[in-house]
Amino acid sequence: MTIFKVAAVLLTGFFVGLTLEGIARKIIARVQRRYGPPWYQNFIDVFKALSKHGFSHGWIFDFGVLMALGGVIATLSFVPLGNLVAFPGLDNVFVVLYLFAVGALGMAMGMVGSGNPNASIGVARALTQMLGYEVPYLVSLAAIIFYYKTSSISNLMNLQADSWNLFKMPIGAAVAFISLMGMLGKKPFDTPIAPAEIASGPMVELSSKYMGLLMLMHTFSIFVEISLFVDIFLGGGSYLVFLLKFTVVWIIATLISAVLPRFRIEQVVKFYWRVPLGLAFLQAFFVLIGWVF
Amino acid sequence: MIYYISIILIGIGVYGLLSQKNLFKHLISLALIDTAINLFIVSTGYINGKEAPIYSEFTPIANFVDPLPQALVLTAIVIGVGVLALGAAMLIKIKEKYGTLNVEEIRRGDK
Amino acid sequence: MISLMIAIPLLFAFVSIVFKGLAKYALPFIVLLNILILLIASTPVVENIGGWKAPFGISLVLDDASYYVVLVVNLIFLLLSLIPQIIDKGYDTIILLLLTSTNGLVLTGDLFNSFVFIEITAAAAYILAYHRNNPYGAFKYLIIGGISGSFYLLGTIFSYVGAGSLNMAHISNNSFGQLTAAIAILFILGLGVEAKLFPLAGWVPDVYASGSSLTPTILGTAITFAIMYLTGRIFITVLHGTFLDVLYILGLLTVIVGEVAALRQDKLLRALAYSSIAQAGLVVAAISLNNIDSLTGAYFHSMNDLTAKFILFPIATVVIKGFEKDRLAGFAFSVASFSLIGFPLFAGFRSKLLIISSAFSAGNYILPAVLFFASIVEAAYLLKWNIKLWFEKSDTSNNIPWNLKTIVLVLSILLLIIGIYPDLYLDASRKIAQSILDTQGYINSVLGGI
Amino acid sequence: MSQLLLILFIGSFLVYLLTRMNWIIGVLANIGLAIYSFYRLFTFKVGTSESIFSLIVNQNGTLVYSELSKFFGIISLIVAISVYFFLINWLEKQKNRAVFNFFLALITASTLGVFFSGDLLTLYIFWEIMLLFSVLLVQMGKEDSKKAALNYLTISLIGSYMYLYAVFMLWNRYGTLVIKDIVQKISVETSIFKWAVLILIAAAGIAKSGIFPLHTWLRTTQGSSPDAFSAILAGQLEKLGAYMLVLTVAVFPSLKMFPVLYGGIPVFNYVLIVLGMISILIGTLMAIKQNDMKMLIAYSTVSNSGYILIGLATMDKIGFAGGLFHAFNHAIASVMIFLSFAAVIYRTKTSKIDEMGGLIWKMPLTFITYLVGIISLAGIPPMSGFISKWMIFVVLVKKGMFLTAAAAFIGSVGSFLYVFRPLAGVFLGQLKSKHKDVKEVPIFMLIPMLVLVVITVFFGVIPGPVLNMITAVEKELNIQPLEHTMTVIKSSVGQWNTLTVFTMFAVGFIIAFILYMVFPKAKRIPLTNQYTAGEFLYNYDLYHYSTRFYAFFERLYEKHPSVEKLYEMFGKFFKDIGEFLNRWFYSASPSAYLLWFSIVLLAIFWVRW
Amino acid sequence: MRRFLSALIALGLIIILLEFLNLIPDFGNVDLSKRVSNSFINKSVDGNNETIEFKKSKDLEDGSANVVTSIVVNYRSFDTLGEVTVLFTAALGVGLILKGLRRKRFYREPNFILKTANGILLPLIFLFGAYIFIHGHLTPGGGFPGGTIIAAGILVLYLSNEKFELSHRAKILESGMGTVYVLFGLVGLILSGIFLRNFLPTGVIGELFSAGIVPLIYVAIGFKVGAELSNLISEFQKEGQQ
Repeated sequence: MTIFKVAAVLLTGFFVGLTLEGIARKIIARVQRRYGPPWYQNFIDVFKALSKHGFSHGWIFDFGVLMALGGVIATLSFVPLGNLVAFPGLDNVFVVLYLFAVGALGMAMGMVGSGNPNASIGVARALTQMLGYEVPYLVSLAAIIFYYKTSSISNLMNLQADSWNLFKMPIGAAVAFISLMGMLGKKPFDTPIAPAEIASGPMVELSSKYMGLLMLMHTFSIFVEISLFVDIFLGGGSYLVFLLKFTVVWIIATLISAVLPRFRIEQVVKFYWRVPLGLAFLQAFFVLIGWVF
Repeated sequence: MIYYISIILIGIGVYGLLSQKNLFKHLISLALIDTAINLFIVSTGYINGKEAPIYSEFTPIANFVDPLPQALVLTAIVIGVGVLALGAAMLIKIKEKYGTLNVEEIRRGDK
Repeated sequence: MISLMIAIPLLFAFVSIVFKGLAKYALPFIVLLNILILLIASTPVVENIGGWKAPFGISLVLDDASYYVVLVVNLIFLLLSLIPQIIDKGYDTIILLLLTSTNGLVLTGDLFNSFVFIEITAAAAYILAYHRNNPYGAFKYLIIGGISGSFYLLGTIFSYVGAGSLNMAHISNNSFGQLTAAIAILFILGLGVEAKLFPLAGWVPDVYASGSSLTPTILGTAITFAIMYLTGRIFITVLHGTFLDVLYILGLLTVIVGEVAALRQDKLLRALAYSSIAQAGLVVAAISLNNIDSLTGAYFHSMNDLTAKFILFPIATVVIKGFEKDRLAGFAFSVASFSLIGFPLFAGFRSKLLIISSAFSAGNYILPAVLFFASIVEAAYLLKWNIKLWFEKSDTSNNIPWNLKTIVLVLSILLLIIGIYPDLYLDASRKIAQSILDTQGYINSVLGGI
Repeated sequence: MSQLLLILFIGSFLVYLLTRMNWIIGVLANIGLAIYSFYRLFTFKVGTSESIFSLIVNQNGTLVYSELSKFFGIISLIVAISVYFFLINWLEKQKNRAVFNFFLALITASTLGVFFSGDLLTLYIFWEIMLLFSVLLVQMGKEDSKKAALNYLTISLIGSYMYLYAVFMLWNRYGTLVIKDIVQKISVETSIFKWAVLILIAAAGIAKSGIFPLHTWLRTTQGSSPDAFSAILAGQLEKLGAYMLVLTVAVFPSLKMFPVLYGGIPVFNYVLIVLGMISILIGTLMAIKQNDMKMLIAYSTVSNSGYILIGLATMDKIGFAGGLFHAFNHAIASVMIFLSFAAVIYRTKTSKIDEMGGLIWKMPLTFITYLVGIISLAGIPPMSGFISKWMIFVVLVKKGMFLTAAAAFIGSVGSFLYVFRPLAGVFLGQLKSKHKDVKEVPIFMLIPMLVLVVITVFFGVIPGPVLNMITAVEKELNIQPLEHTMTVIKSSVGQWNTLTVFTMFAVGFIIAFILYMVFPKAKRIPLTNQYTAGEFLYNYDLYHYSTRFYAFFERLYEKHPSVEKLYEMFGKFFKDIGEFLNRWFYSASPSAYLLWFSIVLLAIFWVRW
Repeated sequence: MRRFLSALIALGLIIILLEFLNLIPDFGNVDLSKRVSNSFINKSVDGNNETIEFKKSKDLEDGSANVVTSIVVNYRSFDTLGEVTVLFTAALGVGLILKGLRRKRFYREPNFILKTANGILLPLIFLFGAYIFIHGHLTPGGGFPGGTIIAAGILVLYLSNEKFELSHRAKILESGMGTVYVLFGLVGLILSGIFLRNFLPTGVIGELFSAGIVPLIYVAIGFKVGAELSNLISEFQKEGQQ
């Protein structure tokens, strides 16, 4: 049974993720008064990349990509999609968040292993940015876990049947959303990729199936990140409701990123540690004294 | 009275040691302090109206001042002499080694 | 009989002027004779010189305290006599005189007599200080030593005026109000210079670090130990603990100052000289706590210190570059310095432990803290020197004579043994402490029927 | 136990002699001793106590074998055995081999002695022996290791003398030094006395495990000590600090002794938690800055010790277990990391990150060791390091300690940053031309590293055995034991299964691997063949980004207050005072001597007349 | 400034010592009966209760008419032995310190008057010195002043004669006399088991041949001090090579 559920989760991630990415491209294009590619463009991209003969920079390059994809797949399988929960009770928030780091580490390792300094710079920026957004995010999550006395995502989701956390703890939700923007690597937090500065950063040496696998990994990552937000702050719901909420969050994030310029990397850290972290502490304080709506 | 004199002498000796820069003067001040203390010791044994503690034809019966401090002072004097002699010998050597007896010049020479 | 311990070395000192070189060869035998006398003597013995009974004449007192102190002093001289290389020509008579005066210093029961012996010691020490053409340092020592001697004399006279006698037991038996305070002040000044108390003892580094191995080896061990004994005897037995608090503060200051000053030194001998100062300060501070455990600890520590210093000073003067060639000497050096720092299993740890525990049980929380501070600083610079001498590259190293090497090795093994089985030193120091504290017993044994 | 210790101490002399004859035999003898004692650890019965001689009269020293000593003994022996194996090849290039080996054996012996000690003074004795010989080992490293050793010595001594001070305070008050008795008596103590004692005892642990404010020795000491010894230092000796912290917070029942504050944590432990927080922040931020890889991991030790301390100080069943488990993980992980560094330095003769690069192509197995080590150190599943971090996070969140949790999160995410720096700078990227001929290290250096890799992964997947030991310790210390099975760790706020996580990771990896195999094969091109926007590369050494890896981030805290500088200032201050004293009191003229003489006279008179 | 401070400190010292003076009896108002000297004067340490009369009292515990001498050489003879040792040490030390230096010469004839007067006075000086130390137990003076007077004679000799060098025998004398002193003590030890015991009969107080070993020791001291001081004088005539 678990196997099927995991498969369902992964397939959802694949299809919904790629579709929504295509839609996002379309939306951005419309905001920028362009026509934009079709919604299925990303499927084409992935399969095209996967089918090409490419270049490898040695085994660590290959291994990094595999580790990245494997890590993210593992992470995704723990994320409850609405009532589609592969591992009920074992879907611990911290486990998911840190398992997620395996993928990031694998990607970073593989990309730096390519020997291109742009990749190294990109990874360094990505890690720094992570230091920025993770802390407020984790603190706001900590407040929620403290409030509900559980760290299982599905339990958290079920416990907000009466009212979403978005309304119970609006500040925490805002913080989590800002952090989500950083996680997604969307503007204004797309410093690690910054195509104009460091030639797409980590991805600079990628070609062919490596590119394809990394695109898959990227899609899954996005799926994990947004799913977490939806589960924890928007109350999850049934599978379809979940996908609806997911789409809404995704589109809002896309719209926001479409109109904003890019931060410099130290500005990112400064911003996250100043505003969202402060707000997260405020939220935690409210939770401590019982000011939860 | 003699107490005061000896104490003032000690003070002078200390003053000399503190204010002078010549090592020979230090040695002399030391001798001064020694002497002052010897004076003090002797004077602690004095008793009004009594005589030197020697049985003689003039003083056949004991009516003496305290003889012990006098004996002690004898010892102290000799010890003082010994130290003084050593100090003087060292001064000769200092003069030979540094060419001066001035403290400040010696300290400069040491560096 | 015990007067022989003073008379025989003195006799040989006189004779050795005529028969040159006699002193050097006679020294071990004289010391052995002294030790023999000690072995057949039973405590307490009071010998009235010239047959004049106690408060009138001069008495030599061999109670438990002076017994062990004299024993230690003579053993040190015995060791010294076995390394005649470090005694230059002509200085052998000085060593004999030093032996005489140190024995006298410890044995005497008379204040003025102790002054005389201090002066002999001091005169010999001035000459030793001069040893390697160090006239300025020696002269400075002479001036401050002379002044302190004067104050000691003044203190003696004041006690005579107060008590009407110069006998320590007699003085101790009398009480004379505020005059005691005056006497105590004078004695602090008089003994402080020899006991290396801050800020009275500026002479120490210049004298110890003159480059002679003889000077610090003998001054830093036997003489220091005798002076520590005298400090305890005068301030505790005779003056009943008056002004020990002043001594305590001075002792603590000395510890801190000595260690801090040692930290800065870039010459090993000078650093060791400061360490000697600091240890003396520690011993004085422990003595001033005036209870059996702290006194035991103080004398125990003093013994450990002098054992270590007997290893450190000769090696430090002979070895300049490193232990590459002479690992055994290096071993001894390291053991001695570890003991000095107070690492466990070395002798110094036991005594420091004892001092600390006695301080705590006396409700004193400052001495241990200062002691720890001192140990940290001491560890820093002594280990620095150890590392430097062991591990830094060195081209040349002086050869250490075999007898010196043997002695330092034996002593270092002794330090290790004491670290595990301290009874050898501990019993001695406990007896010293008991006897120093036992004022009434001292008075009774000296004054007898009176 | 006394028998084992005796064998170890005598054996270490034997090791010395054997090493003088033939160093390989010496190392083997050392390994033999360590393995023998490892075996003996399991044969001892928990709870037995023996009395041995003591340094205080009328007082027997006691050795007690407890679950705690077993746990820490096992950690330290695993570390010791793996490092000794490593020495079989590594020692070849070291001077003074016999002494090196001898000291190592003594350190292991005295470390076990510390864990076995049943009274405070025996503990101190073994502690000081360990300290002395570790100082002597530290200074056998690079040129500046002499200074580092003194730095280490000074700070350790500050800690251990504070401890000794406390020991005597207890001895004076209770007349006993046996930990069990003291614990009984101090539990009912009401005065400020217990505060002083516990803070002083904690100081030893703080100094040893490198917690703020006594962490400054770690950078220089680990940076310059002999490379293999750095592993011992991190894995074995710093865990002594952790042991001491356990002693402070748990063996002395802080829950009973102090009023309980917010979150059910005794007020005393809050002090420690604050120190732990500061350590995490300092360790993380400073580690990010380091260019020397050993110094970098040294700072990471500061940070991880902070975690251990926080975990222990919460005194919660899961937090305490997390602290203990983190001690275990950090020991193993840091040994792996330091051994891989030692291997790298063995071949390249440098520890500067920006002087290396691309070594993965030459030393792949070393790289794997490092990789697994950092994954565990940074707390990323599926290695065991994550389990302990998870436990600590859970307890902090459960108790609502958000500030501490934020510090822990910063440390955790920050550790991704700093562990990645050597990874990228040393192992990945462009191979330096001067390292073209570097080879993988010899087999005996690889064996312990790979064994440790296996251990880490194994306990990451099946932490049960370790957790069993930890729960035994918790039971012994009257803390509620952690609920767990072989692979499932439970807490009141949720559980997780290590095996599931690992399986899913494996599944994901296999899926990725299948995809990888299914799609067309890629052509292997050299690293020098790069996307360079059409430019021709002429110097690949420059084409490697490792100098000031996080320059943009470091800029944020360039001007930070530094405790190290403060201590240096103190040191200089003392030296200046020494110079002053020397000038004015000891090398002065006769007049000055008399001046001080008179001043003393005047002072005494003025004060006391 | 330095002088002012020095004066201030010296003043402080004087004040302290003056303060100490308050604690002791006024000058000249000493109660002798409380001091041990009372027994020295009455020679009653061993329990003699009779009053002593000059030239009459016989076989006292100590036979010297000069009470100071009786203290110096009998009651506290051990101090004196030490004192002699200090002087001996000093002479030895001066010898060691100034070793290798040669006698200073001015290369000119000393004053004629000095030379002539020297020839007349020298025997008298020596004779006077000898008188002083032989009568040490009867009159003021003793071994130390006597020895010093003899040494003064040697000084005169040095001043008047550029080429004069003290014989090595002076050293032998010095050492021999010291030995004699110690031997006296040892003889006492052998005869009566007490070091420095007066083992000769004390005779009638006030007579030349009285007081047992006291005059003998004083003679030895006289020679010894004379030789030592002479040695010192001769050492101080030296100077570095020019």
